[in-house]
Amino acid sequence: TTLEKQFQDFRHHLDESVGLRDRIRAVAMEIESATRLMHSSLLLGHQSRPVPEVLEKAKAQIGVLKELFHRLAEILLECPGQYYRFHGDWRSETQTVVSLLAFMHWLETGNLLIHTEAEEKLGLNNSEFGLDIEDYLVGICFMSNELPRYVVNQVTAGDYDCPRKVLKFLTDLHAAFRMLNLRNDFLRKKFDGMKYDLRRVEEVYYDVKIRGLAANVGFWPSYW
Amino acid sequence: TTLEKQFQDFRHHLDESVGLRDRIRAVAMEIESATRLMHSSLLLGHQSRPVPEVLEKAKAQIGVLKELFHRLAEILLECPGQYYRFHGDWRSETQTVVSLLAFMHWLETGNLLIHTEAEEKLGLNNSEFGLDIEDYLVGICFMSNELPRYVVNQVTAGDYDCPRKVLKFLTDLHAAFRMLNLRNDFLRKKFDGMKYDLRRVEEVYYDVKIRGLAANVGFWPSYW
Amino acid sequence: TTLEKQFQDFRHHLDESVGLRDRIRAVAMEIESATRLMHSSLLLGHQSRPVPEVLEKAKAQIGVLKELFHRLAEILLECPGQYYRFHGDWRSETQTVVSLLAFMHWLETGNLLIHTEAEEKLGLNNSEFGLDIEDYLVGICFMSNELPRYVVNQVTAGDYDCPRKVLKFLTDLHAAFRMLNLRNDFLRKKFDGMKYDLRRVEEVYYDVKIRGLAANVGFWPSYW
Amino acid sequence: TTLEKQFQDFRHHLDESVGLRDRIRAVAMEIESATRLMHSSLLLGHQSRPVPEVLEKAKAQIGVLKELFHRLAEILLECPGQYYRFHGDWRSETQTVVSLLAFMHWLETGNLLIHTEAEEKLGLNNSEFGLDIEDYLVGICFMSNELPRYVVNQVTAGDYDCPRKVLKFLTDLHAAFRMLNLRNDFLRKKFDGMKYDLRRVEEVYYDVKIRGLAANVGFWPSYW
Amino acid sequence: TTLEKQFQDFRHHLDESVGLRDRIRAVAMEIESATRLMHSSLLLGHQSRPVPEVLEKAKAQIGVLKELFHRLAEILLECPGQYYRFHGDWRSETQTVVSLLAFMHWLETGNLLIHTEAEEKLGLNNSEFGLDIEDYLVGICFMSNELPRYVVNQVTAGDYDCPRKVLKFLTDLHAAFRMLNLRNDFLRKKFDGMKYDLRRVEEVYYDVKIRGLAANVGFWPSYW
Amino acid sequence: TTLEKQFQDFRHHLDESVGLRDRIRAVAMEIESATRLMHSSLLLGHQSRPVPEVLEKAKAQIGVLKELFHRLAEILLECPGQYYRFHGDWRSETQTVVSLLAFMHWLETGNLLIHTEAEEKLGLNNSEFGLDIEDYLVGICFMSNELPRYVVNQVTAGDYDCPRKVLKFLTDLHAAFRMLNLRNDFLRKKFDGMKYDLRRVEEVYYDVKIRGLAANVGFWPSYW
Amino acid sequence: PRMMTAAASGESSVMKDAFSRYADYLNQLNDKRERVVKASRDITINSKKVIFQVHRMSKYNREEVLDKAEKDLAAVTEQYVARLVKELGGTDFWKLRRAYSPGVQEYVEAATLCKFCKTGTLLNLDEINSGLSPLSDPSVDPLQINVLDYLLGLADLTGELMRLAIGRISDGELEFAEKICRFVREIYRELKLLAPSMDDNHDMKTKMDTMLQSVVKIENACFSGCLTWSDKVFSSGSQRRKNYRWLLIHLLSSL
Amino acid sequence: PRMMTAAASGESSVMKDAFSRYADYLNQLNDKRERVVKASRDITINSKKVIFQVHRMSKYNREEVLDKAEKDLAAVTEQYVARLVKELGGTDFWKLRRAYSPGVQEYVEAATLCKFCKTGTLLNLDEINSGLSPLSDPSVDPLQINVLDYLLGLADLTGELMRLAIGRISDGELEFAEKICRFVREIYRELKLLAPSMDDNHDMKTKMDTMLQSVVKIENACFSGCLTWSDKVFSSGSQRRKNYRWLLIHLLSSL
Ligand SMILES: [Mn+2]
Ligand SMILES: [Mn+2]
Repeated sequence: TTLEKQFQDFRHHLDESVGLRDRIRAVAMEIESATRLMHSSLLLGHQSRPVPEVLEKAKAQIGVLKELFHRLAEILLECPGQYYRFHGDWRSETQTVVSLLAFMHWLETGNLLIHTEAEEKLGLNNSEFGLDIEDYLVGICFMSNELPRYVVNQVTAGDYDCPRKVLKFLTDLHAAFRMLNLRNDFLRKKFDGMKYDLRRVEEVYYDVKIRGLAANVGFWPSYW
Repeated sequence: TTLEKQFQDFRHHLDESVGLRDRIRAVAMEIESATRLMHSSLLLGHQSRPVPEVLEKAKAQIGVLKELFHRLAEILLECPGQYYRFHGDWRSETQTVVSLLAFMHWLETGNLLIHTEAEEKLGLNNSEFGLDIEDYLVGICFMSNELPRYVVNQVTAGDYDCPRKVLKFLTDLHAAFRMLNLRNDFLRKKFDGMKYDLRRVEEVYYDVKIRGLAANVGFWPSYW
Repeated sequence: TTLEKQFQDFRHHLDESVGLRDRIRAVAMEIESATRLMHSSLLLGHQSRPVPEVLEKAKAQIGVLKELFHRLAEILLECPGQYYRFHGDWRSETQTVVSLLAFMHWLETGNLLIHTEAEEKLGLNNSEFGLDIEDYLVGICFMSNELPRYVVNQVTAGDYDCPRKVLKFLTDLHAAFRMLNLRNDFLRKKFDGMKYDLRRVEEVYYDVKIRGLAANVGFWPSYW
Repeated sequence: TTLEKQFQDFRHHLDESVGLRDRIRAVAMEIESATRLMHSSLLLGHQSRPVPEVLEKAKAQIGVLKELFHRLAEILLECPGQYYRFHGDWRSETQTVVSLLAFMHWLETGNLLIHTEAEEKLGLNNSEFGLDIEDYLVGICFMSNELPRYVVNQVTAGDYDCPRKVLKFLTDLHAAFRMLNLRNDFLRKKFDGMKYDLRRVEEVYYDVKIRGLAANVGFWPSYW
Repeated sequence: TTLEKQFQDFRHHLDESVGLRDRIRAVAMEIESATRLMHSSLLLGHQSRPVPEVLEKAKAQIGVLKELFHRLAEILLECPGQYYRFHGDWRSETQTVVSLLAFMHWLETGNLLIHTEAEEKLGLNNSEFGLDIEDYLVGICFMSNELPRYVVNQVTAGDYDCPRKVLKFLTDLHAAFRMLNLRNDFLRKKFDGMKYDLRRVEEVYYDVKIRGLAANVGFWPSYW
Repeated sequence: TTLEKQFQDFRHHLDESVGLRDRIRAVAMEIESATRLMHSSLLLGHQSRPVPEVLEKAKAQIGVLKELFHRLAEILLECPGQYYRFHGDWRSETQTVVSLLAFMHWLETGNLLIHTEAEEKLGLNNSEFGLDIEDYLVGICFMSNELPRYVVNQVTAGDYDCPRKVLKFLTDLHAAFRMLNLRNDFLRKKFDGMKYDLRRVEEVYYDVKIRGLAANVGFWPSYW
Repeated sequence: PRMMTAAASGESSVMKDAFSRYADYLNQLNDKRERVVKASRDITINSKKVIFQVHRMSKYNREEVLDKAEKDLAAVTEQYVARLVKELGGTDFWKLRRAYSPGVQEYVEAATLCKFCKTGTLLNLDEINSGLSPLSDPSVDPLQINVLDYLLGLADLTGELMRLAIGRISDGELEFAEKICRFVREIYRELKLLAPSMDDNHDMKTKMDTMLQSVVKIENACFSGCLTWSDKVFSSGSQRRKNYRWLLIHLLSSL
Repeated sequence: PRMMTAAASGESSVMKDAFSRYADYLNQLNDKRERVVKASRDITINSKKVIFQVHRMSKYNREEVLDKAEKDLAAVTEQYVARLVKELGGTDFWKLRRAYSPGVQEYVEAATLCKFCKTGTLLNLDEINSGLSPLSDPSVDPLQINVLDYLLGLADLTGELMRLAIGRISDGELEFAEKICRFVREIYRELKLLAPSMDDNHDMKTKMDTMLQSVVKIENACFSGCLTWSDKVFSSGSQRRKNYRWLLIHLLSSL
C-alpha cells in the first residue's frame, strides 16, 4: 500500500540519519579527546612553565584536530544543506577547540585569533564546511574565562607585568564584543560573563599597581 | 584594526541573522494564528456538526497557510543551506498544521494524509523548502491523539460505526510506525503515546460491539 | 610516585569497566531489538488471528534471545561477583523478555511460566548467570498489564469465553503475589497496578455474563 | 500447586533479602552516626584549634568505623556475589568516611590517603569486602571540597604557609584525576567541581603572596 | 556552657522522639499487616462466598487491631499532647482500617459505620487517643471505592439485588458527604472520586433493571 | 449570543492590549539601546578619562531618554490606570536608566540623585506617568554595584582620593537604605549585595590610606 | 571610619529626608498589600463554601439549594468583597492585583456557577462589575474586576461544572449533563482563542490543560450515560432495535 | 432514582446527624486554622521589622538602636504573639503547627538576634517560652514554642548574623565579626548533629546548606578583613614584618 511504501521510505531515511549522526558523534568524541590533551598541556601554563615549552606540547594536537575536522567535513558533504541539522552534535567540542587555539595564539602573539585564522588552523579555509561565527565567538568567551586564573597564577609566580597586558587585551576584546547586538541566547550569557573576567583582571592589576609591583618592568617583546 | 574590522563584519552578520529570524518568527506566528482558527472550527466536529460544514470553515484557512508557507520558503531562499539553522522557529507550528490537515483529510477520505500530499496542500511540492519528515510524523501522532475523543463523541451522537473505522485506521497507522527505528527523542515519545489512543479506541469499539450497536450499517460513503 | 601509580591503576580499572559496560549494552540493545520483533508478532493476537500462527512467528525469536543471553553470561563470567554491578544495563530488557515469554506460554498452555521454565527457555538453567527473581516478577506484572487489552479484543472478535479463563488465571496470579512481602519499590508499584488489570477483566466478564454471552460455550482445550 | 510452591519460595527469598537489607541499613546508619561525630570534631579544625587536638577526637571514631565495616563485611559474606546488589545501601556513607579519613590523613602527613591505606584503616585489607574504587574517588573529591574553606581559616588564624602547601597538594591531585577517562556520571560531576576548589586555593595563595605574607617559614614538619 | 547544655537537652529530646517514632512505626506496620490479612479475607467477598463466612475470618483480626491501637495509645501517653506530632506515622494505616471495618459493618447491617462506632470497635472510645475525624472520612471514601467492584462481582455471581442496595447506600452517603465544606486536601481529592463510584453502581443497577433481573430478591436479611 | 458577544469584546480588548504591549516593548528596547550607549561612554570613566569629557557624551543621551519616556507616557495615556499592568515591560530598562543617571549625578555633584530629581531629569515630574519608587531604589542599588570597580580603576589611574569620597557616599547611602523595611523581593536581594560594595570600597580606602597615598588631594571640585 | 558617620551635613540629611519618605511609602504600601491579601483569603474561603453549597443540589431540591447559594454569595459580596473594595480604596487595582487575584478568581467561579445553575447562561463580566459598584464609597473609583481575573475564574468554573455534570448523570438528568457539556465546550473554544493574548498566560496554559481534561471527563460521562440508555432502549428485543436506534439518534441530536 | 432520595428513614437520618457533626467540626477547625494563619502572618511581618531595626545598628548608635528593637519586639509579643496564643486557646499546638510555624520561626529569629546583639549569647528556648506564659488565659495551657520551630528559627538567624558580620567588618569592628563567626560556627556544629533527628528534616536540610554558605561568607569576610589589617600592620616597613606577624597571630588567636 502507499502507506506501507511511505513508511518504508521513512525507515530508510531515519536509519540513514542515525548512521550519519553516529559517525559525526564518533568524530566529535575524538575531537573532545584531543582537546583534553591540549588543555592538560596548557594547564602547565598556570604553573608558570616557560611559554614555548607549554605551547609545543599543545601544538602537537593541532594536526590531529585538522584531520578530525577534515573527516567531519567529508561526512557532511554527503548530505548537502544539512550542516545545521547536525550542528548540535559537534558544537560544544568546536567551541572548546576555538578557546584553546585562541589562548595559544594569544600566548604566542599577544593578539586575538581572528575567525579566518581559526578556520585556517583547522584547515577549513577553502572548504564548504566552515566555522560557525557564533561558535567562534562563544569559544573566544571561553578563552576570556580562563584569563583571570592565568593572571592570578602568573602574578603568584612573579610576573607582575602580565596583568597590564591581559587587561589591555581584554578591555579591547570586551569593547569589540559590545559592538554586537546579541540576542538573549547562550552567546549573550557567555558575553555577559566576560565582564566578570575583566573586573577580576582589573582587580589584579590594581593589586600589583598599588603595591608598586607593576612599575619597573621595561622590556616587552616586540609583538605586544 | 583587524579586530574592529572583524567585529564590524560579525555585527552585520548577526544583525542579518536576527532580521531573518524575526521575519521567520513573524510568519510562524501568523501560521499559529491560522491554525488556531482552524482548530477552533474543527472542535465543532466534537459537537457532531455535519462533517462538510465543519470542514468548510477549516478549509478556508488552507489557502492562508499555503500563502504563509510560501512566504517562509521565500525567506529561506535568501540563505541557502540554512533551513535547519532556523528550523526550530517554525517547527512546532508546522507539526500542528500537519496534524490538522491530516485530521481533515481523514474526515474527508478515511485515509492517512501522505507526506507528499501534505506538501502539496501547503504548496511545497516543487520548492526547495520541504516538509521535514520528522515534523510530518510528529504531526501525525498529534492527529492520533485527537481520535479517541472524536470516537467517543461520535458514538454519543449515535454514529455507532465510527469506532470500527477509526480502529482499523489507527491499527494500520500504528503498525506502520512500528516499522521505524526511532531514537529516544520527542518523536519516539509521541509515538509511544499512540498506543494509549489505540487502546482507548479499542475500548470504545468494545463498548458498542458488546451492546450490539456496531451493526452493519450501510450509509457510509464508498471510499471507506 | 605512589599517587601516579595508583591513578594509573585506576585508569586501567575504569577503562575496563567502560569496555565491559559497552559490550553489555550492545547485547542488551540486540535483546531489545529481538523483543520488538516478538512483540510485533504477538500484537496480531490482539487482532484475533489464530493462536498457533501468532505463536509461530514469535517463537522464532526465542533462539535468538537464547544466543544473546549466552553472550551476556559469557561477558559476565569475565568479572565474577559483578553481576549486580552491571545489572541495571540489561534489567529492563530482561523484564520485557520475561513478559513476552510468559504471555506466549500462557497462550499455549493456559498456565503461568514458572521461573525455572523461563530460565530454561533462555538457556540459563545450569549457568552461573541466572534470571534475577525480581526481574522475573516484574516481567510477570508486565504480562498481566497486557491481559485486559487482550480480553477486550478477544470479546470484540467474538470469543466470549476468554474473559472467564483470563479472570481465573489472573485471580490466582494475584493471590499468589499477595503472599509476598514487597518493599516500596518498583516491583511493588507494578504489582499494585495488577489490581487494575484484574478489575478490568472482572468488568469484561461482567459485561459478557450479564448479556448472556458467556453461557453456552462448551469446548475448552484440555490443558485449561 | 507449582505456582503456590514457587511463590512460597519467592516469599522466602524476598524476606531474606529484606532482612539482609535491613541489617545492612542499620549498620550504614551507625556508620553515618559515627561520621557525624567525626565531622563535628574536624569542624573544630576550621576554628584553628591545634591539629593534634582536633585529630585526637576524630580518631576515636576510626575504631568504631572499623568495627562497623567488619560487621558489614560479615553480613555480605552470607550472600556471596551480591556486594553490588546492596552497594547503594552503604555507598554514600562510605564516601563520606573516605573523605574524612583522607582529610585527617592529609592533616597528619600532608599526603593523599591511598586506596589501600584507606582499606587498611577500615580493616578491609585482606577481606573479600573491599572499598569500591569509585566510592574512594568520590570521597577524595568531597575532601577536596573542604580545602578552600580550611585554607581561608588557616590564613585568618595566621598560618600563611598553608595555601602554598594545599595548592601543591591539590594541583597534583587534580592532575592525577585528569588521567582518568570519566563517564558522564556522579564521579565526573564531582571531579568537575574540583577545579573550583583549585581556583579558590590559587586565589587565596595569590592573596597572601601579593602581600608578601607567604614567606619561607621554617616550622613545618619535615614530611611536607 | 548554657548553649551546649541546651543543645544537649534538645538532643535528648529529639533522640527520644526518634525512638518513639520507631516504636510507633513498628506498631503501624503490624496494623498494616493485620489489615492485609483482613483484606485478603474480604476479597473472597468478591468471589461471592457467603457473607457470614467471609466476615468471620475478617472479624478475627478486629481483636488484633484493638490490641495494636491500644499499644499505640500507650506509646502516645508517654508524650501527652503530641498526638498530632506523630499522626502521619499511623495515618494511612488507620484510614485503611476504617475502610475495612466500614465495609464489614455495611455487609452485616447495611448501615454506615459512624465515627463513634469505629472508635468503639477499635477500643478508642474512652481513651485520650481518638480516631481523627478526617482519617475516618478518608477511610469511608476508600470503602466507597471498593463498592463498584463488589457490585460487579456480585452480579456476575448472580446476586441481582445487590446493585439496588449499594446504590441506595452510596447515594445517601454521597449526599451526606456533600454537607461538608472541604479544603483542597487529600480528603477532598478522595471525595471527588466518590462520584465515579456512584456513577458506576448506578450503571450496573440499570444494567440489571432493564434486563428484568432485579426481581428475584428474597434471600437478603431483613434489616435491608 | 451574549456569550459570543462578550468574548468578541474580550478579544478586541486583549488584542489591543497586545498591540499596546508591543509598542511599549519597542520603546523599552530603544531605551535599552540608549542606555547601552550611555554605559559605553561612562565605561571610559573606568579608564580614567577626565570626568567632564566622560559626562558630556553620556549626557547627550539624556535628551533621547526624556523623549522615549515621553512616548511611553503617551502610550500609557491610552489606557488610564493601567500603568502597573504593563509595568514589567519597561521595568528593568528603567532601573538601568536610574542607575546611570544617578552615577552621572554623583560624578558631577557628589550627591545622591533623589527620586524627584530622577523624575525631573526624565521629564516625568508633572505627568501621570511617574517613576516607581521601587524601580528607583533598585536603580540606586545597581549604581552602588558599579562603585567598587570604579574606585579600583581610579586608584590604578592614580586618583588616590577617590576611595575616601566614595566610601563616605556609600556609607551614607547604606545607612539611608537601612531605614527601609523591605519584603523578600528583588529589591531586598539587590540591597543585600550593597554591603559587599561597601566592604570592597572600604578595603581599597584602607589600601590607599595605609600606604600614605591618600594625601595628594587637591584637584577635585569644591563641592566635594 | 569615624568621620563619615558623625556627619550630618546638609547633603546627608537631604538623603535621609528622602529615604524616610521612601520608607513611609513602602510601609504604607506593604501594609495595604497585607490587608488586601487577608481580604482576598476571606473571599476565597467563603466563595468555596458557596460552590460546595451549589454541589448539594439534586433533582429534587434544586430551587431551595440554589436560593441558599445565592444568598450566601450575596453575603460574600456584601461582607468580604466589600472589605476588599474598602481596603483598595479605589486605587492600585493593577499594582496590587497579585494580592487579590486568587480571591477574585474564586469569587468569579462561585458567581458564574450559581448563575449557570439558575439560568443555564454565563454571567457576564459587566454584570458582575455592576454588582460591585454600590460597594464602594461614591467618591472613589469602584473596583472593576479585570478581564484576566474573570477569564481565569471562568477557567476554574469548568472543573466545577465537570463535577456537576457527573452528578447530574447519576441523578438521571442526562439532558442537563448534555447542556453542561455544550456550555463547557463553548467556553473552552472561546478561551482557546483568547488564551494566547492574555497578559501573563502561564497560569492560563495550565488551566487550559485542566479544562480540556474536564471537557473529556464530561464527554466520557455522557458517552457512558448514552450507552446505558441505549441498552435500556434495546433490551426489550432486537426486532425493534433498528427503529429505536433512529429514535435514539434523533433524541440525542435534539438535546 | 426517585426512591432513594425521598427516603428519610431512620438510618439515613442517623447518617445525616453524624455528618452534620462532622461538618461542624470541620468548619470550626478550618475557621480556627485560618485565624491562626492570619495571626502568623502578622507575627512574621512585624518580626521582620524588628530584624531590620537591628540592622540599623552601627558602632556609634548600638545602644539606642537595640533598645528600640527590643521595645518593638516586646510589642510584637504583646500584640501579635498574644493574638496567636488567644486564637489557639491552649489547644491544637501540634495539629495546627503548619499554620503558625512560619510566624513563630521568624519570631524566634528576631528574638535571638536581639539577644545576641545585646549580650553576645544565645536566647534559650526556655527563656522565650517563659516570656510567653503570661500571654495566655491562666485557665488554658500556655503556648510553648516547640524545639523544632525554635531550631528552624535559629537556622535562619545565621543568615541575619552573616549580614551583621559583614556590616561590622565595614565598621571596623573586626572583633565583633570574629565573635559572630565563632557563634555561628558553634550553632552550625550543634545543628549539624541535631538536624538528622528532627521530625521532618527536609526544610532543615535546605536551611543547613544555606547556613553553611553563611558561615563561609563570614569566614571569607574575616579573611579579607585580616588581610587588610595585615597590610596595615606590615606596610610600615618590611624589617619589622616578622615581629608584627607573631603579634598578629597572637592577637587573632586571642579573639
Ligand atoms: Mn474550584
Ligand atoms: Mn531572615
